[in-house]
Amino acid sequence: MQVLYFAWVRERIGLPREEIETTAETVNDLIAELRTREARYDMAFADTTALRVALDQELSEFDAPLKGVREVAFFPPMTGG
Amino acid sequence: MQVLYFAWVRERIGLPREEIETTAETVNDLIAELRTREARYDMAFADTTALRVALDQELSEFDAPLKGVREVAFFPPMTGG
Amino acid sequence: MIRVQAMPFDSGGELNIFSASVAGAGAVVSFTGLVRDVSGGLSSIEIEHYPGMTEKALGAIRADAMQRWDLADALIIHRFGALDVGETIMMVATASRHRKDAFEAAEFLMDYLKSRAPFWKREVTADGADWVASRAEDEDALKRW
Amino acid sequence: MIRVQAMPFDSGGELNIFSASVAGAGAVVSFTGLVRDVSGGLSSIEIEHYPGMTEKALGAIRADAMQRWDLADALIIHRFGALDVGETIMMVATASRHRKDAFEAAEFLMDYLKSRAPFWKREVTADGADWVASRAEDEDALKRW
Repeated sequence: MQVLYFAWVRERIGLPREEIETTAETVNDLIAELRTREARYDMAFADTTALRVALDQELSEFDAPLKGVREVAFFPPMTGG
Repeated sequence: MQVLYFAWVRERIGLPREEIETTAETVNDLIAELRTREARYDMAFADTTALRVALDQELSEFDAPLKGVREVAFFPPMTGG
Repeated sequence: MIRVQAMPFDSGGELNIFSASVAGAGAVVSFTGLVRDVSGGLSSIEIEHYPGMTEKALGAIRADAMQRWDLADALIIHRFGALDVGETIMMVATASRHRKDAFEAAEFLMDYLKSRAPFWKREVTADGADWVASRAEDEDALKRW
Repeated sequence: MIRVQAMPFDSGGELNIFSASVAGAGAVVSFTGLVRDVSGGLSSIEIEHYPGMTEKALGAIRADAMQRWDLADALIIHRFGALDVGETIMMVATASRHRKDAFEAAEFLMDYLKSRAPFWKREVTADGADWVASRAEDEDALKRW
Protein backbone atom coordinates (compact mmCIF):
# COMPACT_ATOMS: atom_id res chain seq x y z
CA MET A 1 0.00 0.00 0.00
CA GLN A 2 1.27 3.46 -0.93
CA VAL A 3 1.09 5.90 1.98
CA LEU A 4 1.41 9.62 1.13
CA TYR A 5 2.05 12.57 3.43
CA PHE A 6 1.44 16.23 2.64
CA ALA A 7 2.25 19.63 4.17
CA TRP A 8 3.37 19.51 7.81
CA VAL A 9 2.60 15.77 8.05
CA ARG A 10 5.17 15.21 5.29
CA GLU A 11 7.65 17.47 7.08
CA ARG A 12 7.25 15.74 10.46
CA ILE A 13 7.55 12.27 9.03
CA GLY A 14 10.37 13.38 6.76
CA LEU A 15 9.24 11.83 3.49
CA PRO A 16 6.47 12.37 0.93
CA ARG A 17 5.48 8.75 0.39
CA GLU A 18 6.40 5.20 1.26
CA GLU A 19 5.31 1.65 0.50
CA ILE A 20 3.91 -0.02 3.62
CA GLU A 21 3.08 -3.68 4.13
CA THR A 22 0.26 -3.87 6.62
CA THR A 23 -2.62 -6.04 7.76
CA ALA A 24 -4.42 -3.03 9.34
CA GLU A 25 -8.16 -3.25 8.74
CA THR A 26 -9.04 0.43 9.13
CA VAL A 27 -7.30 3.80 8.85
CA ASN A 28 -7.26 3.98 12.68
CA ASP A 29 -5.51 0.58 12.81
CA LEU A 30 -2.91 1.79 10.30
CA ILE A 31 -2.29 4.95 12.36
CA ALA A 32 -1.85 2.88 15.55
CA GLU A 33 0.64 0.69 13.72
CA LEU A 34 2.60 3.66 12.32
CA ARG A 35 2.77 5.35 15.75
CA THR A 36 4.63 2.36 17.20
CA ARG A 37 7.35 2.70 14.55
CA GLU A 38 9.24 5.83 15.51
CA ALA A 39 8.83 9.06 17.45
CA ARG A 40 8.35 11.12 14.27
CA TYR A 41 5.30 9.03 13.32
CA ASP A 42 4.00 9.12 16.88
CA MET A 43 4.29 12.92 16.83
CA ALA A 44 2.73 13.36 13.39
CA PHE A 45 -0.31 11.28 14.32
CA ALA A 46 -0.69 12.44 17.92
CA ASP A 47 -3.82 14.50 17.21
CA THR A 48 -5.98 13.02 14.47
CA THR A 49 -8.55 15.82 14.80
CA ALA A 50 -5.88 17.98 13.09
CA LEU A 51 -5.60 15.45 10.25
CA ARG A 52 -7.55 14.42 7.19
CA VAL A 53 -7.28 11.16 5.28
CA ALA A 54 -7.94 10.24 1.65
CA LEU A 55 -8.33 6.67 0.41
CA ASP A 56 -7.53 6.24 -3.27
CA GLN A 57 -7.78 10.02 -3.63
CA GLU A 58 -11.21 10.38 -2.04
CA LEU A 59 -11.65 12.14 1.33
CA SER A 60 -12.57 9.50 3.89
CA GLU A 61 -13.15 8.76 7.58
CA PHE A 62 -10.66 7.34 10.07
CA ASP A 63 -12.80 4.30 10.75
CA ALA A 64 -13.05 3.42 7.03
CA PRO A 65 -11.88 -0.09 6.01
CA LEU A 66 -8.61 -0.40 4.07
CA LYS A 67 -9.60 -3.54 2.15
CA GLY A 68 -8.80 -3.06 -1.55
CA VAL A 69 -7.29 0.41 -0.98
CA ARG A 70 -4.04 1.05 -2.84
CA GLU A 71 -3.25 4.64 -1.81
CA VAL A 72 -3.71 6.24 1.60
CA ALA A 73 -2.88 9.93 2.10
CA PHE A 74 -2.58 11.85 5.36
CA PHE A 75 -2.60 15.64 5.48
CA PRO A 76 -3.80 18.65 7.50
CA PRO A 77 -7.11 20.41 6.71
CA MET A 78 -6.91 21.88 3.24
CA THR A 79 -6.30 25.58 2.61
CA GLY A 80 -6.99 26.12 -1.07
CA GLY A 81 -8.48 29.11 -2.85
CA MET B 1 -39.31 73.85 -14.65
CA GLN B 2 -37.52 71.37 -16.95
CA VAL B 3 -39.57 68.20 -17.53
CA LEU B 4 -37.72 65.20 -18.99
CA TYR B 5 -39.10 62.00 -20.51
CA PHE B 6 -37.24 58.75 -21.07
CA ALA B 7 -37.78 55.45 -22.92
CA TRP B 8 -41.41 54.80 -23.95
CA VAL B 9 -42.64 57.86 -22.04
CA ARG B 10 -40.43 59.98 -24.30
CA GLU B 11 -41.72 58.12 -27.36
CA ARG B 12 -45.38 58.53 -26.44
CA ILE B 13 -45.05 62.22 -25.64
CA GLY B 14 -42.84 62.74 -28.66
CA LEU B 15 -40.07 64.80 -27.14
CA PRO B 16 -37.22 64.26 -24.66
CA ARG B 17 -37.63 67.41 -22.58
CA GLU B 18 -39.58 70.63 -22.34
CA GLU B 19 -39.79 73.75 -20.20
CA ILE B 20 -43.10 73.89 -18.35
CA GLU B 21 -44.57 76.82 -16.41
CA THR B 22 -46.73 75.39 -13.66
CA THR B 23 -48.15 76.15 -10.26
CA ALA B 24 -48.64 72.42 -9.50
CA GLU B 25 -47.79 71.68 -5.87
CA THR B 26 -47.00 67.98 -6.19
CA VAL B 27 -45.94 65.52 -8.90
CA ASN B 28 -49.52 64.21 -8.99
CA ASP B 29 -50.79 67.75 -9.59
CA LEU B 30 -48.31 68.20 -12.44
CA ILE B 31 -49.41 64.91 -14.01
CA ALA B 32 -53.10 65.93 -13.78
CA GLU B 33 -52.22 69.21 -15.47
CA LEU B 34 -50.21 67.52 -18.26
CA ARG B 35 -53.01 65.01 -18.95
CA THR B 36 -55.43 67.82 -19.79
CA ARG B 37 -53.07 69.13 -22.47
CA GLU B 38 -53.26 66.56 -25.25
CA ALA B 39 -54.13 62.91 -25.87
CA ARG B 40 -50.44 61.89 -26.06
CA TYR B 41 -49.87 63.16 -22.50
CA ASP B 42 -53.11 61.61 -21.30
CA MET B 43 -52.00 58.26 -22.76
CA ALA B 44 -48.44 58.46 -21.43
CA PHE B 45 -49.61 59.16 -17.87
CA ALA B 46 -52.69 56.89 -17.88
CA ASP B 47 -51.12 54.32 -15.54
CA THR B 48 -48.75 55.86 -13.02
CA THR B 49 -48.02 52.46 -11.47
CA ALA B 50 -46.00 51.82 -14.67
CA LEU B 51 -44.05 55.05 -14.15
CA ARG B 52 -41.26 56.34 -11.98
CA VAL B 53 -40.38 59.95 -11.20
CA ALA B 54 -37.15 61.69 -10.30
CA LEU B 55 -36.97 65.19 -8.81
CA ASP B 56 -33.67 66.96 -9.46
CA GLN B 57 -32.20 63.56 -10.38
CA GLU B 58 -33.29 61.73 -7.23
CA LEU B 59 -35.95 58.99 -7.35
CA SER B 60 -39.06 60.32 -5.66
CA GLU B 61 -42.72 59.68 -4.87
CA PHE B 62 -45.74 60.95 -6.81
CA ASP B 63 -47.06 62.86 -3.80
CA ALA B 64 -43.75 64.71 -3.30
CA PRO B 65 -43.92 68.54 -3.34
CA LEU B 66 -42.45 70.38 -6.33
CA LYS B 67 -41.45 73.51 -4.41
CA GLY B 68 -37.87 74.44 -5.35
CA VAL B 69 -37.55 71.59 -7.85
CA ARG B 70 -35.90 72.55 -11.13
CA GLU B 71 -35.90 69.23 -13.01
CA VAL B 72 -38.66 66.58 -13.07
CA ALA B 73 -38.14 63.34 -15.01
CA PHE B 74 -40.71 60.68 -15.90
CA PHE B 75 -39.73 57.21 -17.06
CA PRO B 76 -40.68 53.53 -16.86
CA PRO B 77 -39.11 51.19 -14.27
CA MET B 78 -35.39 50.98 -14.90
CA THR B 79 -33.77 48.01 -16.63
CA GLY B 80 -30.05 48.44 -16.14
CA GLY B 81 -27.35 45.83 -15.65
CA MET C 1 -14.68 54.19 -9.79
CA ILE C 2 -17.80 54.81 -11.88
CA ARG C 3 -17.76 54.96 -15.67
CA VAL C 4 -20.75 55.52 -17.97
CA GLN C 5 -19.75 55.34 -21.60
CA ALA C 6 -20.87 54.57 -25.15
CA MET C 7 -17.48 53.06 -26.01
CA PRO C 8 -16.90 49.31 -25.81
CA PHE C 9 -14.52 48.23 -23.05
CA ASP C 10 -12.38 45.19 -22.30
CA SER C 11 -13.83 43.64 -19.12
CA GLY C 12 -10.87 41.27 -18.62
CA GLY C 13 -8.43 44.14 -19.03
CA GLU C 14 -10.44 46.29 -16.62
CA LEU C 15 -10.48 43.43 -14.11
CA ASN C 16 -6.68 43.15 -14.29
CA ILE C 17 -6.23 46.90 -13.79
CA PHE C 18 -8.67 46.83 -10.87
CA SER C 19 -7.00 43.81 -9.22
CA ALA C 20 -3.55 45.37 -9.57
CA SER C 21 -4.75 48.63 -8.01
CA VAL C 22 -6.11 47.18 -4.77
CA ALA C 23 -3.06 46.17 -2.72
CA GLY C 24 -4.13 44.44 0.49
CA ALA C 25 -7.35 42.92 -0.83
CA GLY C 26 -6.84 39.32 -1.89
CA ALA C 27 -10.41 38.57 -2.96
CA VAL C 28 -11.73 40.11 -6.18
CA VAL C 29 -15.22 39.37 -7.53
CA SER C 30 -16.51 40.53 -10.90
CA PHE C 31 -19.83 40.41 -12.69
CA THR C 32 -20.02 40.96 -16.44
CA GLY C 33 -23.29 41.39 -18.34
CA LEU C 34 -23.25 40.45 -22.02
CA VAL C 35 -25.76 40.92 -24.86
CA ARG C 36 -27.13 37.46 -25.63
CA ASP C 37 -29.66 36.35 -28.19
CA VAL C 38 -31.49 34.00 -25.84
CA SER C 39 -34.76 33.54 -27.73
CA GLY C 40 -33.39 33.95 -31.27
CA GLY C 41 -33.76 36.88 -33.66
CA LEU C 42 -32.10 39.60 -31.56
CA SER C 43 -29.90 41.78 -33.73
CA SER C 44 -28.81 44.41 -31.20
CA ILE C 45 -29.86 46.32 -28.11
CA GLU C 46 -30.06 50.03 -27.39
CA ILE C 47 -29.56 51.47 -23.95
CA GLU C 48 -30.99 54.86 -23.07
CA HIS C 49 -29.90 56.58 -19.88
CA TYR C 50 -30.37 59.81 -17.95
CA PRO C 51 -27.07 61.72 -18.14
CA GLY C 52 -26.30 63.33 -14.82
CA MET C 53 -28.66 61.21 -12.78
CA THR C 54 -26.96 58.00 -13.96
CA GLU C 55 -23.59 59.01 -12.53
CA LYS C 56 -25.22 60.21 -9.29
CA ALA C 57 -27.24 57.01 -8.85
CA LEU C 58 -24.25 54.75 -9.54
CA GLY C 59 -22.07 56.82 -7.23
CA ALA C 60 -24.65 56.52 -4.44
CA ILE C 61 -25.00 52.75 -4.92
CA ARG C 62 -21.22 52.33 -4.87
CA ALA C 63 -20.85 54.52 -1.75
CA ASP C 64 -23.54 52.46 -0.03
CA ALA C 65 -21.69 49.22 -0.82
CA MET C 66 -18.36 50.67 0.39
CA GLN C 67 -20.02 51.54 3.70
CA ARG C 68 -21.85 48.23 4.22
CA TRP C 69 -18.92 45.91 3.46
CA ASP C 70 -15.21 45.86 4.18
CA LEU C 71 -14.13 46.75 0.63
CA ALA C 72 -10.82 48.05 -0.63
CA ASP C 73 -12.54 49.32 -3.78
CA ALA C 74 -15.55 48.87 -6.05
CA LEU C 75 -15.83 49.49 -9.78
CA ILE C 76 -18.90 50.02 -11.98
CA ILE C 77 -18.70 50.42 -15.75
CA HIS C 78 -21.96 50.68 -17.73
CA ARG C 79 -22.44 51.36 -21.42
CA PHE C 80 -25.23 53.18 -23.21
CA GLY C 81 -26.16 53.47 -26.90
CA ALA C 82 -26.21 50.65 -29.46
CA LEU C 83 -24.67 47.27 -28.61
CA ASP C 84 -24.38 44.17 -30.80
CA VAL C 85 -24.97 40.59 -29.67
CA GLY C 86 -21.86 39.39 -27.83
CA GLU C 87 -20.82 42.83 -26.60
CA THR C 88 -20.27 43.65 -22.94
CA ILE C 89 -23.06 45.79 -21.44
CA MET C 90 -21.57 46.45 -18.05
CA MET C 91 -19.37 45.14 -15.28
CA VAL C 92 -18.95 45.53 -11.57
CA ALA C 93 -15.91 44.47 -9.56
CA THR C 94 -15.32 44.44 -5.81
CA ALA C 95 -12.16 43.83 -3.80
CA SER C 96 -11.93 42.83 -0.16
CA ARG C 97 -9.77 40.91 2.28
CA HIS C 98 -12.75 38.57 2.73
CA ARG C 99 -14.34 36.65 -0.13
CA LYS C 100 -17.77 36.86 1.51
CA ASP C 101 -17.67 40.67 1.52
CA ALA C 102 -16.52 40.78 -2.10
CA PHE C 103 -19.31 38.42 -3.21
CA GLU C 104 -22.11 40.08 -1.24
CA ALA C 105 -21.12 43.59 -2.27
CA ALA C 106 -21.01 42.59 -5.96
CA GLU C 107 -24.49 41.07 -5.70
CA PHE C 108 -25.74 44.18 -3.93
CA LEU C 109 -24.30 46.43 -6.65
CA MET C 110 -25.98 44.31 -9.33
CA ASP C 111 -29.35 44.22 -7.56
CA TYR C 112 -29.43 48.00 -7.16
CA LEU C 113 -28.03 48.69 -10.58
CA LYS C 114 -30.78 46.57 -12.17
CA SER C 115 -33.68 48.62 -10.85
CA ARG C 116 -32.33 51.83 -9.30
CA ALA C 117 -29.98 53.20 -11.95
CA PRO C 118 -31.67 55.11 -14.81
CA PHE C 119 -30.98 52.81 -17.75
CA TRP C 120 -33.60 51.48 -20.15
CA LYS C 121 -32.90 48.66 -22.56
CA ARG C 122 -34.56 48.19 -25.93
CA GLU C 123 -34.20 44.98 -27.94
CA VAL C 124 -33.96 45.33 -31.70
CA THR C 125 -35.13 42.41 -33.86
CA ALA C 126 -36.10 42.08 -37.54
CA ASP C 127 -39.70 42.82 -36.44
CA GLY C 128 -38.87 46.12 -34.77
CA ALA C 129 -37.75 47.32 -31.36
CA ASP C 130 -39.26 46.66 -27.93
CA TRP C 131 -38.49 48.14 -24.55
CA VAL C 132 -37.39 45.46 -22.09
CA ALA C 133 -39.97 45.13 -19.30
CA SER C 134 -38.76 45.36 -15.73
CA ARG C 135 -39.12 42.12 -13.78
CA ALA C 136 -40.85 41.72 -10.42
CA GLU C 137 -38.02 39.45 -9.26
CA ASP C 138 -35.50 42.25 -9.81
CA GLU C 139 -37.54 44.52 -7.55
CA ASP C 140 -37.89 41.69 -5.03
CA ALA C 141 -34.12 41.14 -5.02
CA LEU C 142 -33.70 44.51 -3.27
CA LYS C 143 -35.56 43.27 -0.19
CA ARG C 144 -32.58 41.11 0.72
CA TRP C 145 -30.46 44.14 1.61
CA MET D 1 -12.78 23.42 -17.46
CA ILE D 2 -10.31 22.61 -14.68
CA ARG D 3 -6.65 23.65 -14.77
CA VAL D 4 -4.03 22.98 -12.08
CA GLN D 5 -0.72 24.55 -12.97
CA ALA D 6 2.53 26.04 -11.66
CA MET D 7 2.58 28.66 -14.44
CA PRO D 8 1.24 32.16 -13.83
CA PHE D 9 -1.93 32.96 -15.78
CA ASP D 10 -3.74 36.12 -16.87
CA SER D 11 -7.08 36.12 -15.03
CA GLY D 12 -8.54 38.97 -17.11
CA GLY D 13 -7.54 37.22 -20.32
CA GLU D 14 -9.00 33.94 -19.07
CA LEU D 15 -12.23 35.73 -18.14
CA ASN D 16 -12.50 37.15 -21.67
CA ILE D 17 -11.92 33.73 -23.26
CA PHE D 18 -14.48 32.17 -20.93
CA SER D 19 -17.10 34.90 -21.59
CA ALA D 20 -16.63 34.62 -25.36
CA SER D 21 -17.06 30.83 -25.21
CA VAL D 22 -20.45 30.75 -23.46
CA ALA D 23 -22.96 31.93 -26.06
CA GLY D 24 -26.42 32.19 -24.53
CA ALA D 25 -25.32 33.02 -20.99
CA GLY D 26 -25.41 36.76 -20.36
CA ALA D 27 -24.28 36.71 -16.72
CA VAL D 28 -20.64 35.93 -15.94
CA VAL D 29 -19.24 35.99 -12.40
CA SER D 30 -15.57 35.59 -11.53
CA PHE D 31 -13.59 35.27 -8.34
CA THR D 32 -9.85 35.89 -8.32
CA GLY D 33 -7.61 35.13 -5.35
CA LEU D 34 -4.38 37.13 -5.08
CA VAL D 35 -1.31 36.86 -2.85
CA ARG D 36 -1.47 39.83 -0.48
CA ASP D 37 0.87 40.90 2.27
CA VAL D 38 -1.89 41.76 4.72
CA SER D 39 0.07 41.80 7.99
CA GLY D 40 3.42 42.92 6.55
CA GLY D 41 6.60 40.91 6.00
CA LEU D 42 5.25 38.30 3.59
CA SER D 43 7.75 37.63 0.84
CA SER D 44 6.02 34.78 -1.00
CA ILE D 45 3.75 31.79 -0.59
CA GLU D 46 4.19 28.17 -1.53
CA ILE D 47 1.29 25.94 -2.46
CA GLU D 48 1.58 22.19 -2.13
CA HIS D 49 -1.03 19.96 -3.70
CA TYR D 50 -1.86 16.29 -4.24
CA PRO D 51 -1.43 15.58 -7.96
CA GLY D 52 -4.21 13.34 -9.20
CA MET D 53 -6.55 13.91 -6.29
CA THR D 54 -6.53 17.68 -6.93
CA GLU D 55 -7.91 17.32 -10.45
CA LYS D 56 -10.47 14.74 -9.28
CA ALA D 57 -11.66 16.92 -6.38
CA LEU D 58 -11.95 20.06 -8.53
CA GLY D 59 -13.75 18.10 -11.24
CA ALA D 60 -16.24 16.75 -8.70
CA ILE D 61 -16.87 20.22 -7.19
CA ARG D 62 -17.37 21.68 -10.68
CA ALA D 63 -19.74 18.85 -11.70
CA ASP D 64 -21.73 19.38 -8.51
CA ALA D 65 -22.11 23.11 -9.28
CA MET D 66 -23.15 22.39 -12.90
CA GLN D 67 -25.88 20.11 -11.59
CA ARG D 68 -27.18 22.41 -8.83
CA TRP D 69 -27.43 25.59 -10.89
CA ASP D 70 -28.47 26.51 -14.42
CA LEU D 71 -24.92 27.11 -15.71
CA ALA D 72 -23.65 27.29 -19.27
CA ASP D 73 -20.12 26.62 -18.01
CA ALA D 74 -17.82 26.83 -15.01
CA LEU D 75 -14.06 27.34 -14.93
CA ILE D 76 -11.52 26.64 -12.17
CA ILE D 77 -7.82 27.50 -12.48
CA HIS D 78 -5.56 26.94 -9.46
CA ARG D 79 -1.82 27.33 -9.21
CA PHE D 80 0.69 25.43 -7.11
CA GLY D 81 4.36 26.03 -6.32
CA ALA D 82 5.99 29.35 -5.40
CA LEU D 83 4.03 32.60 -5.83
CA ASP D 84 5.17 36.16 -5.16
CA VAL D 85 3.09 38.88 -3.50
CA GLY D 86 0.69 40.31 -6.08
CA GLU D 87 0.44 37.11 -8.13
CA THR D 88 -2.84 35.39 -8.89
CA ILE D 89 -3.37 32.19 -6.89
CA MET D 90 -6.55 30.97 -8.52
CA MET D 91 -9.78 31.95 -10.21
CA VAL D 92 -13.23 30.57 -10.75
CA ALA D 93 -15.74 31.79 -13.32
CA THR D 94 -19.37 30.84 -13.87
CA ALA D 95 -21.77 31.70 -16.70
CA SER D 96 -25.54 31.55 -16.60
CA ARG D 97 -28.63 33.17 -18.06
CA HIS D 98 -29.47 34.27 -14.50
CA ARG D 99 -27.17 36.43 -12.39
CA LYS D 100 -28.33 34.72 -9.19
CA ASP D 101 -27.24 31.31 -10.47
CA ALA D 102 -23.88 32.66 -11.61
CA PHE D 103 -23.25 34.32 -8.22
CA GLU D 104 -24.37 31.39 -6.08
CA ALA D 105 -22.45 28.82 -8.09
CA ALA D 106 -19.25 30.89 -7.90
CA GLU D 107 -19.62 31.17 -4.10
CA PHE D 108 -20.26 27.44 -3.88
CA LEU D 109 -17.15 26.66 -5.94
CA MET D 110 -15.06 28.91 -3.69
CA ASP D 111 -16.45 27.47 -0.45
CA TYR D 112 -15.70 23.90 -1.54
CA LEU D 113 -12.38 24.74 -3.08
CA LYS D 114 -11.24 26.36 0.20
CA SER D 115 -11.62 23.26 2.33
CA ARG D 116 -12.27 20.26 0.06
CA ALA D 117 -9.58 20.53 -2.60
CA PRO D 118 -6.13 19.20 -1.57
CA PHE D 119 -4.08 22.39 -1.54
CA TRP D 120 -1.95 23.57 1.38
CA LYS D 121 -0.53 27.08 1.58
CA ARG D 122 2.68 28.08 3.30
CA GLU D 123 3.61 31.69 3.95
CA VAL D 124 7.26 32.62 3.62
CA THR D 125 8.56 35.58 5.63
CA ALA D 126 12.02 36.74 6.64
CA ASP D 127 11.55 34.68 9.84
CA GLY D 128 10.85 31.42 8.04
CA ALA D 129 7.88 29.61 6.60
CA ASP D 130 4.57 28.70 8.24
CA TRP D 131 1.70 26.55 7.05
CA VAL D 132 -1.53 28.53 6.84
CA ALA D 133 -4.02 27.20 9.39
CA SER D 134 -7.48 26.24 8.16
CA ARG D 135 -10.25 28.46 9.49
CA ALA D 136 -13.39 27.27 11.26
CA GLU D 137 -15.42 29.80 9.26
CA ASP D 138 -14.31 28.16 6.01
CA GLU D 139 -15.60 24.82 7.25
CA ASP D 140 -18.80 26.50 8.47
CA ALA D 141 -19.33 28.09 5.03
CA LEU D 142 -20.04 24.62 3.60
CA LYS D 143 -23.15 24.25 5.75
CA ARG D 144 -24.93 26.79 3.58
CA TRP D 145 -25.07 24.39 0.61
